[in-house]
Amino acid sequence: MNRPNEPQRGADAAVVAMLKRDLMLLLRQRGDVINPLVFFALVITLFPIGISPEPALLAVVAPGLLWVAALLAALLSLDGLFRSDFDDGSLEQWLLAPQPTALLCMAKVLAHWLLTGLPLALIAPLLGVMLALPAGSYWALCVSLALGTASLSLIGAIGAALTVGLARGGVLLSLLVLPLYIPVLIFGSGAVSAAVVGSGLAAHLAILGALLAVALMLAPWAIAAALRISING
Amino acid sequence: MWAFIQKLRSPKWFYAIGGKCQPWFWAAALGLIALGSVWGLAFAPADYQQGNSFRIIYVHVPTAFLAQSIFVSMAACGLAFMVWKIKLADMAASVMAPIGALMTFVALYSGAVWGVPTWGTWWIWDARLTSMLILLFLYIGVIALRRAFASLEGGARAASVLAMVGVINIPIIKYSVDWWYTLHQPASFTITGRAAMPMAMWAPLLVMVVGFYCFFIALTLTRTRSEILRREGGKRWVRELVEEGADGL
Amino acid sequence: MRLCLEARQLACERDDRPLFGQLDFALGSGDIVQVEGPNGSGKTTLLKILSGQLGDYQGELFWNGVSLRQNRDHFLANLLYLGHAPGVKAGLTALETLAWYQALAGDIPSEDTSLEALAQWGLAGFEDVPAHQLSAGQQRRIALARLLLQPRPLWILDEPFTAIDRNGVALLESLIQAHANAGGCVVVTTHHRLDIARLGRIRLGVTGE
Amino acid sequence: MAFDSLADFIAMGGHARYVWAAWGVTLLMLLALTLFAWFEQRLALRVLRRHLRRTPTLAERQVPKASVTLAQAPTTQATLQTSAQASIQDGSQDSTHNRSAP
Repeated sequence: MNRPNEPQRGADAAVVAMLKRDLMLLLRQRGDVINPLVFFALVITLFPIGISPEPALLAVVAPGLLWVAALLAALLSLDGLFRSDFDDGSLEQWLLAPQPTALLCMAKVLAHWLLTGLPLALIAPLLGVMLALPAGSYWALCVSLALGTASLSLIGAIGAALTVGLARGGVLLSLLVLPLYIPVLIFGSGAVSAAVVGSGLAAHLAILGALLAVALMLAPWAIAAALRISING
Repeated sequence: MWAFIQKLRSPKWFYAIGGKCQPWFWAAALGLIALGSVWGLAFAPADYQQGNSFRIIYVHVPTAFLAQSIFVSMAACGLAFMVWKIKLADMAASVMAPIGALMTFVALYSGAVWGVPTWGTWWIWDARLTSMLILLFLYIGVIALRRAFASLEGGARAASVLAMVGVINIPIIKYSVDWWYTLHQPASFTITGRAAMPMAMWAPLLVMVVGFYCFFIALTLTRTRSEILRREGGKRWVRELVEEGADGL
Repeated sequence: MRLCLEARQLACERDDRPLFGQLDFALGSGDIVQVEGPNGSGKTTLLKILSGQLGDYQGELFWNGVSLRQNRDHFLANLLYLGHAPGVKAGLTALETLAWYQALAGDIPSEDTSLEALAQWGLAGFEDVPAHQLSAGQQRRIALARLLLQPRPLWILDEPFTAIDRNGVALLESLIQAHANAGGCVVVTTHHRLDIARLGRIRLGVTGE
Repeated sequence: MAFDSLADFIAMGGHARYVWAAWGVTLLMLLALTLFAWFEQRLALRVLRRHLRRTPTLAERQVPKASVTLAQAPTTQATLQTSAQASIQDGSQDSTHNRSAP
């Protein structure tokens, strides 16, 4: 019984288990997956009502509106990323796993992106039609959103980890995270505008990729540190 | 270097050192800012294009520089607190945040006012002003996060992490906003972008900038010492110090 | 194999309030220690320090002679910590939760041992029921099933008896006793009076009465 | 001197409102920060002195003692018996069946 215990399987098993668990949980609570999409569609329908249904005018602002609405929808779903784990005590347990915490955080953020970022990117072209987005830029919208929401999830997860222990963390989370979203928004909507104008969007996507690379490299450590801070209160 | 870090671990040493060199910084700040103000307002030549509204540069640039430098030094204090567990660094960081936020706000205000005579509106989406606005939101985020935690310790660590994340994002935000600005208004004249200024113009600016930095150091020393009194009240050396009667401020 | 968790001059201060100071003890194989003290005396904080979650303390902690700060991962591989909250996800079934915990800890998940552990804890028939349909006591039993499932020399249990009925308490006490006899070590906090033979005590919040 | 007269200086070539607004706010902010820091220091000292008056004795703060009584297992514990660990609480009988609530 008391021989020292060595983990037989490495971190990969833990990461896969974490990913599987999170995807299972999110798919079982459909609400968490559907809500951001409905919010995205709703916000998009507000703008023509608020501004004007005139297609020519909408086409001009469509890239920016789509990106801002997608960004806010992604932000909406971030609050629950760690909160449910924090409330039922499993966050405390997986922080104690002998595997590197940053890796497990990456698994959690990947699960979150797969079920919020990607669906937003897939539904965006449909909403682009409603905003009379010029043809030819739907593909750019989809790719830039898919790439951009990955960075948004990573950066947002830092804010979520910092505010998970706080009672009314939701509002503070958006205050912390939105300024950090601005570069992604600039190059994301820039990509779609470039596609609309017809000029090359490779540059924009390249920079979005670079932002994602930086986020992938630095965010997990910040998330792990933030979680340890929130757990110890 | 290591001995210096060891010294920094004791607020007692910092309180004494701070007390000694603090008056010098206050004096330097007062002198330099007074000199710079008179020089910049009255003696420096007016700009041939903007006329005298150009003199706002002697206020806008120093506050803008300080706004950025304070965030960087706050992040450095955060790093020192998280890595070397120097409590003093966190006291300084918690004191710097409001100063930085105020400097950013004043830089924004003076930049906006500067734009009025040339553009006729109070707010223009100039690249530098937009970056400054985002920096203000970062400051507010750090301050709000520090106060949101029930425990002092938790708030300190969370704010340090956010400051470090923020300082990595500042250059990224700056370049993406500059890129965004040139994309949308390529050939316009940026208010705060200056061609080479003659010496008569930038000399007072240099004096003002150095004066503002001295002001920041003096203010941080004073406020950190007050923070030490607030946080280390229970310690013996603080009690003895206070009981000796009014010590030098 | 000698396992030893030793604390030297352990002291902790939370928000300028000293919780405990100069705490020295050495826990070896076969030791069962109950951490006692009034509410707010720092019991949970002490357990968090011992389980390596909280690094903000004075003094030193050694696991088998090596400081905790050096070989944290090795120490965590030999620790089983059960906190206030059971750590059972409402959306998962008992089997899924246990499989997840085994994967996290690096064990090879085997369904039959999980089933057997759950059965011993009286959860036969509830293995595939999502946890939100189970009572708090049953959710606690899922967490306690890990005691059987994951053999670890050091157990740190924070209020494990909450929401547990009488025979659950008896079972847990026998498990703790059996673990100690087999050479393991248990640190537990509870307001319940433990019916255990050689029970060590660490009393916190003793202000010089 | 870039201006001919004081009145000209005040007028700032027509941009008086903007220059004095910007400078005014900045100098006001500098002054406000200085005064705030000054009063903050005095307040901190005053609060500390009042706190000291209430607790005159310079007793080191009450660090709650933690008493450790490990049950001596008959066989294996001998080797691990370090002096630090032997702080047996006086008066508490170290019986094997620790029935009585401490």
